[in-house]
Amino acid sequence: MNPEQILFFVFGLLALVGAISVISFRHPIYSALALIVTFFAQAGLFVLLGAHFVAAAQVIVYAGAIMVLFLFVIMLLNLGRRDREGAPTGAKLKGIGIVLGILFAAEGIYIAVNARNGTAVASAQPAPEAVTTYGIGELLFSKYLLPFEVTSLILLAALIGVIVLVKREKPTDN
Amino acid sequence: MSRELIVVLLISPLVGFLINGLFGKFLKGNEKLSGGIGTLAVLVSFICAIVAFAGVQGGAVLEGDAGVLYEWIAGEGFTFNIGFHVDALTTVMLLVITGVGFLIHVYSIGYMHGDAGYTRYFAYLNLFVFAMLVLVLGNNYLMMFVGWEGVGLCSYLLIGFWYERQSATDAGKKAFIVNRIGDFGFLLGMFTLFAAFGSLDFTAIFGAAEADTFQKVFGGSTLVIATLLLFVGAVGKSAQMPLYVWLPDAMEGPTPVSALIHAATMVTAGVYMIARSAVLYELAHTGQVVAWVGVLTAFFAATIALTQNDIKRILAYSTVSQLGYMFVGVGVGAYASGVFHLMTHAFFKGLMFLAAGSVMHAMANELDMRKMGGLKAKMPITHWTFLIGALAIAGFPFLSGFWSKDEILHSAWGSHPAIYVIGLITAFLTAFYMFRLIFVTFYGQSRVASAVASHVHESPPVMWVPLVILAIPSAIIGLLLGWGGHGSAFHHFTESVFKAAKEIGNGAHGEAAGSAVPFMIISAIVGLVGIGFAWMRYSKRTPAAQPGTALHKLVANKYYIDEVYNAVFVQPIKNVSHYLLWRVVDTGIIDGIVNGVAVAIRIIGGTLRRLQTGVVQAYIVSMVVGIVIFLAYYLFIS
Amino acid sequence: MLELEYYLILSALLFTTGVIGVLVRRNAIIIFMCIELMLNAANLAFVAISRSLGQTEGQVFVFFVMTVAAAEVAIGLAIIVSVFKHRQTINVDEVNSLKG
Amino acid sequence: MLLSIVIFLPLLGVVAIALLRGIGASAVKGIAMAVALLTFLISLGLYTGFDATTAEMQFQESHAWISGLGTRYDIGIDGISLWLVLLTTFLTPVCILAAWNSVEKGLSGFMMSLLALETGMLGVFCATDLFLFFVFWESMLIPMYFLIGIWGGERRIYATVKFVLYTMAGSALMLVGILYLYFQNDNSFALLPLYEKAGTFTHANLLFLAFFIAFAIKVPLFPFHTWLPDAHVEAPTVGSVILAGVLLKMGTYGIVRFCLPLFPDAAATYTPLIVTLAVIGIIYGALVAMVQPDLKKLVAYSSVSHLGFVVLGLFTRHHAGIQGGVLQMINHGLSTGALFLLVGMIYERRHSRMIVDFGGVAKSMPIFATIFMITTLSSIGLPGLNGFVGEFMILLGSFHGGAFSKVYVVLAATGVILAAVYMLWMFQRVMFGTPNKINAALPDLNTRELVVLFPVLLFIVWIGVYPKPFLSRMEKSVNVVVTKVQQETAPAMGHTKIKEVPRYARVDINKEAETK
Repeated sequence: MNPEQILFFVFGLLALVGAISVISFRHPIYSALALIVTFFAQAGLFVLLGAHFVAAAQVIVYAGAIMVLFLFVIMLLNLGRRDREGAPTGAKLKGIGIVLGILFAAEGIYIAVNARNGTAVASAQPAPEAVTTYGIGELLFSKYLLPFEVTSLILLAALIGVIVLVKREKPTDN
Repeated sequence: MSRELIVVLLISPLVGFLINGLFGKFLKGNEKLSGGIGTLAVLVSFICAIVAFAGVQGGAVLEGDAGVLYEWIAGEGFTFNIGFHVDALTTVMLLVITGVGFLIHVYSIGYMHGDAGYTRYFAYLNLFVFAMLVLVLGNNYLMMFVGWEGVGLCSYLLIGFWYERQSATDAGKKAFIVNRIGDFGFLLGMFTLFAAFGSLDFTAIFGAAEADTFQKVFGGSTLVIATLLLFVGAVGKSAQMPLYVWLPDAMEGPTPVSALIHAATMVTAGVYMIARSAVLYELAHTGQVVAWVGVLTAFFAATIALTQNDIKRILAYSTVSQLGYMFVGVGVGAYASGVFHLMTHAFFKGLMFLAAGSVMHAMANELDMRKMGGLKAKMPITHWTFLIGALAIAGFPFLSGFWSKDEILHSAWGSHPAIYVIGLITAFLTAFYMFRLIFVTFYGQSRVASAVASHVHESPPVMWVPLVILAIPSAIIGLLLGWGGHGSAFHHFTESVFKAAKEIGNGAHGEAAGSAVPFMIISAIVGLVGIGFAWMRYSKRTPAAQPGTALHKLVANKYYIDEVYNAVFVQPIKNVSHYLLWRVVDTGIIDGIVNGVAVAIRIIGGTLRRLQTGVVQAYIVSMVVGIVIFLAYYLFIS
Repeated sequence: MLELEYYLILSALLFTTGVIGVLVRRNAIIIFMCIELMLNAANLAFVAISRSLGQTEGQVFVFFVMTVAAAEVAIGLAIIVSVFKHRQTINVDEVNSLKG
Repeated sequence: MLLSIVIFLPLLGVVAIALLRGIGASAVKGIAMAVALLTFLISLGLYTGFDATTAEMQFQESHAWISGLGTRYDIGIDGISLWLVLLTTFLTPVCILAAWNSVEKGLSGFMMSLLALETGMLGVFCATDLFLFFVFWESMLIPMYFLIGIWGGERRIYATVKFVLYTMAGSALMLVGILYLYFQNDNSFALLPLYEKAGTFTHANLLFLAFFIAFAIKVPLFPFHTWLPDAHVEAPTVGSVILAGVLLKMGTYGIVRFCLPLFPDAAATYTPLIVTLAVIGIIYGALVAMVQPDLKKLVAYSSVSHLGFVVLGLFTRHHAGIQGGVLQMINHGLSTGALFLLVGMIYERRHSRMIVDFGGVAKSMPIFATIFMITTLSSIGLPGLNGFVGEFMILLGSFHGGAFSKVYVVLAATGVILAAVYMLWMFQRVMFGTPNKINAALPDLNTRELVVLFPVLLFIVWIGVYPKPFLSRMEKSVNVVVTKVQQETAPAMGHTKIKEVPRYARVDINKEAETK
């Protein structure tokens, strides 16, 4: 086993354990912390794949911004025990969830294993060099300029949406 | 003869109608003006008719393209014009319509005095004259149909003139609907003719029908069907069996209307139509049917007339009966005689109706003759004129009815002796019931209610003058025009019209056998015997208040024909429409299916809606199940 | 470099974990976290395949996904806050106004 | 350009009313009336500029519209649509004037609906592109939906939903038909090229049915008629007038514009069935009308009967029949429109439509009674008024040229009798007799109402006495339809040629006469 493989298994295991923890912990705070672990592990995987920019973004946007948002909200609501942990999941629903999950995972793995059969991936030559931030930037501002700009609109819309949603309703004049 | 003359003749009553109809509001209360306008309008037509008559006598006939006024309905393969056809037959009709019409207008000025609908009355009356003129002036069947329906409308309006009376409006509606049944036949007859000839013009159809080519292509059956269908129209309009039921009821209208429309003019339209289509009837040999229907109606109606006590109803049944005679005339090929009887009948029956109106006027609208009697003294002019009319219809020698009826009977003998015999019996019945009417009304003891008795008086001059004027032709016109039977002045005048038909028909009807004189003598005797019987029975005695025997009761109730029609046609149709068609078929079945579809969709929706639990996770579960199945299908099966 | 399949299998497992979380948990915030998990799993697949194909596009899309995820989280959490204000709960099975 | 102006001017009125909110009721009425009148006046330009000697589409306009869909803004009129366009532009101002005082709530909405409806209807009659036609066809449902649903009677919601859903069910079929035609028309919705391909379509029978059922519902042909009485009874007066006057004509117009010329063989195949339904409709409608206790329902069922005549005429596939059918569309629009106007006027006074509540109205309202009589007679088909001309031509056409049994014609002609029965009976019960206290106090028509009715009466009499201007303009267009229909069916219907014999016979007679 070369170091790359070792690192993959370490990060991969970390991500999976984190993910399972997210759905297993009762308290949302723990779930959130577990999620951060997963995000960091994924960032490591991105580095392994040579996607340094994405890895950095992952840490900054997900582990940084988004998770802080989650934590804020959890604390803001300061839920009571029942609300905090949610009503105990019915055994039936849990059973259904796990059975469906297994089926789903099986299909996903099947797709993954057969990913190379008769697809573009099969014939492609793996590129050893890492993708540079420069390369991503070039694409974003040339070929994907319009989607890029539209993204800003989405963010704007989200911004306005949030303000409207959480705004305190003014008492009506009459 | 110029087309313009005919236009003036035709338009004049229309103008009268429009003035009285549109501006009646402003004329209200001014009876002299609206009555005067209405009467004047018909007078103008009458003068034009005389001019036209003189023209036709001079040989100037308006027909074919010369008479076309404008194209009415036209398209690829069909053209129907508004156009005139004026020949001897037309002018006879014109003179009767405008002449008798004028007198009745004059009479109406007095008769309708004080009525709330005075203006409306004259408007309708003028419209009627206009429609009747359209009927006889048209140069094609379609235009005849226009007039045909037009007079039906006016008849409807005038019968129901006093619209606040339920019985009057019922009678009007009945008249219109029964007439429509006839018109339905007329309409189909026109279609048959058009399908065969590609035209509805008289000249085109008669010309083509005579030609050998047509006979070869179509044979006789088309014509048989067409003429019989047209005859259905005539049966409706001229109140023959089995569609006569509307005419007695039509007496609900003002009496001058009965005189003009239901005696002198409109009801004779059927006779005119058959006389006009003589060629077709000869070619199709359907005259026999016409004659039989006519003679049976004549007899049937006469029997009913025997038992009635209402003066106007007796006259109405008598009209039905006399119309039957006319159909016998045109049916057996004696077209000129049929039309001649039409003309004499217009005079004497119009006269009698007006005289009856005069009686009503005096008797405060009493019509039951059992409550009269002895009126001769108080109303001498009415009595004498009525008597002349009655003598004329009874076939008293040398009065007008004698000549015309005798010609018909004479011709009927040549066609089928049975028709002659029945016709002769009817003549006897006619004389009997007419003089029953005369004796009971004008002779014997007065049975007038004391309250009314003091008011009984002779009518004003505006009413009795028309009576006297009408009495003159009723008495003498037969002598003037009918002398000499088939060689008379009238026959001579109309000869050109019926020449073609006569030529075709010569083979069919044997020329009236032998001399006319024996027939005249027999007719005269029969008539006199009838009068004699009536004198014996009714000159002294009052008629029985209640019908005696079962037969008498049956006849007095008009054979229950109205009741039968009501039970067999009217009520079932009403009930089927209401309960079966509307309630069951329409609301129940058809709309039930429509609403049923809606209800079914609602039920399905209601069931499916339960799936919408509102719990997000239930949706997610179903979504994931869907994804799993879809992926499984995509990956492993396809 | 490792085979592409390893990354894809890992991505599938992470995704499935997210799905199971959404299915079985009732706390809206945790459901949201699971959605983030799924998005991340997809990102992983994007980057892996991008690497395998030697194309940059995959990473560009990850960038877009992240933006959308950020917007979505902001809106989603705002909704949760406002639902909580009205109903005093964030249990999804208690929020069923859309019941048909 | 003229045609587009006519179509969209009312829409401009809608915009104007919408923008000038809060200008007061009389101003709204004024604007609506002005726009409707102007539209009518401009549409007269179509009449004067119309060339009666050709069957080509006139006033054609063609602009690119949605090129990706293969649909264009193609409009034009021929002798058939000309009259329906004029009928629409004529009836709309009449309706606005009729509704002058009767709208109590949401006046501007009412007027906007009415004007929008006008644009929709005009578009239907002018479109020569299937897609455009369909867009107009559907768009006209919306204002009508509001007219019935907001300003209607008690059960208005039921009625309006039934009306819209029923029509939509038919339109859905038609849409399928239109799309299938599109693929057989080189991916184009253009109508005129379709005419060239007439008779060559695959699955023509199904296509014919897809179109025909949509139109039959609209007409409405028995047994698709049950939405009509409900809609009429619940609709406000003006809604009924437009519904009877124009909307129903869209069905018959569709038949003559699409069903007959595009699928002549299919039309021939289904003629026996359709004619049977038409004749059943004539008699059935009349019988059911006879026993209705509600004036509006009676008139509604009489529409079923009258439109049975129109369908019968169209499916004679013969000159007189189709021409009569088209003319009868106009006639029915005028006389039934007038009847609804009259019923509305008396309803405003008496607040009842039940026949039993009336009686003796002729006494208190003589002018009303007179106009009602004339309209009734027009509806009955009295010669000299418009109804007769149409009915006569239809019956003549079916008897003479119809490729079906004469029995149908005989049965249809009984409708003439039945019409007299139900109309006159109704008239008697409403108008005649002695009025009770309430009826005796009813005021007669006022000037505004007379102004509403007079133009309609004018045309009723005009068409009855001198229909030539109407017939001559539609003749060429009808001939083209007939040629298309007969061309395809000539081998099967050999006897349509035999009908020509009489005229040859007459020629022979003339020749004989000459030789003599």
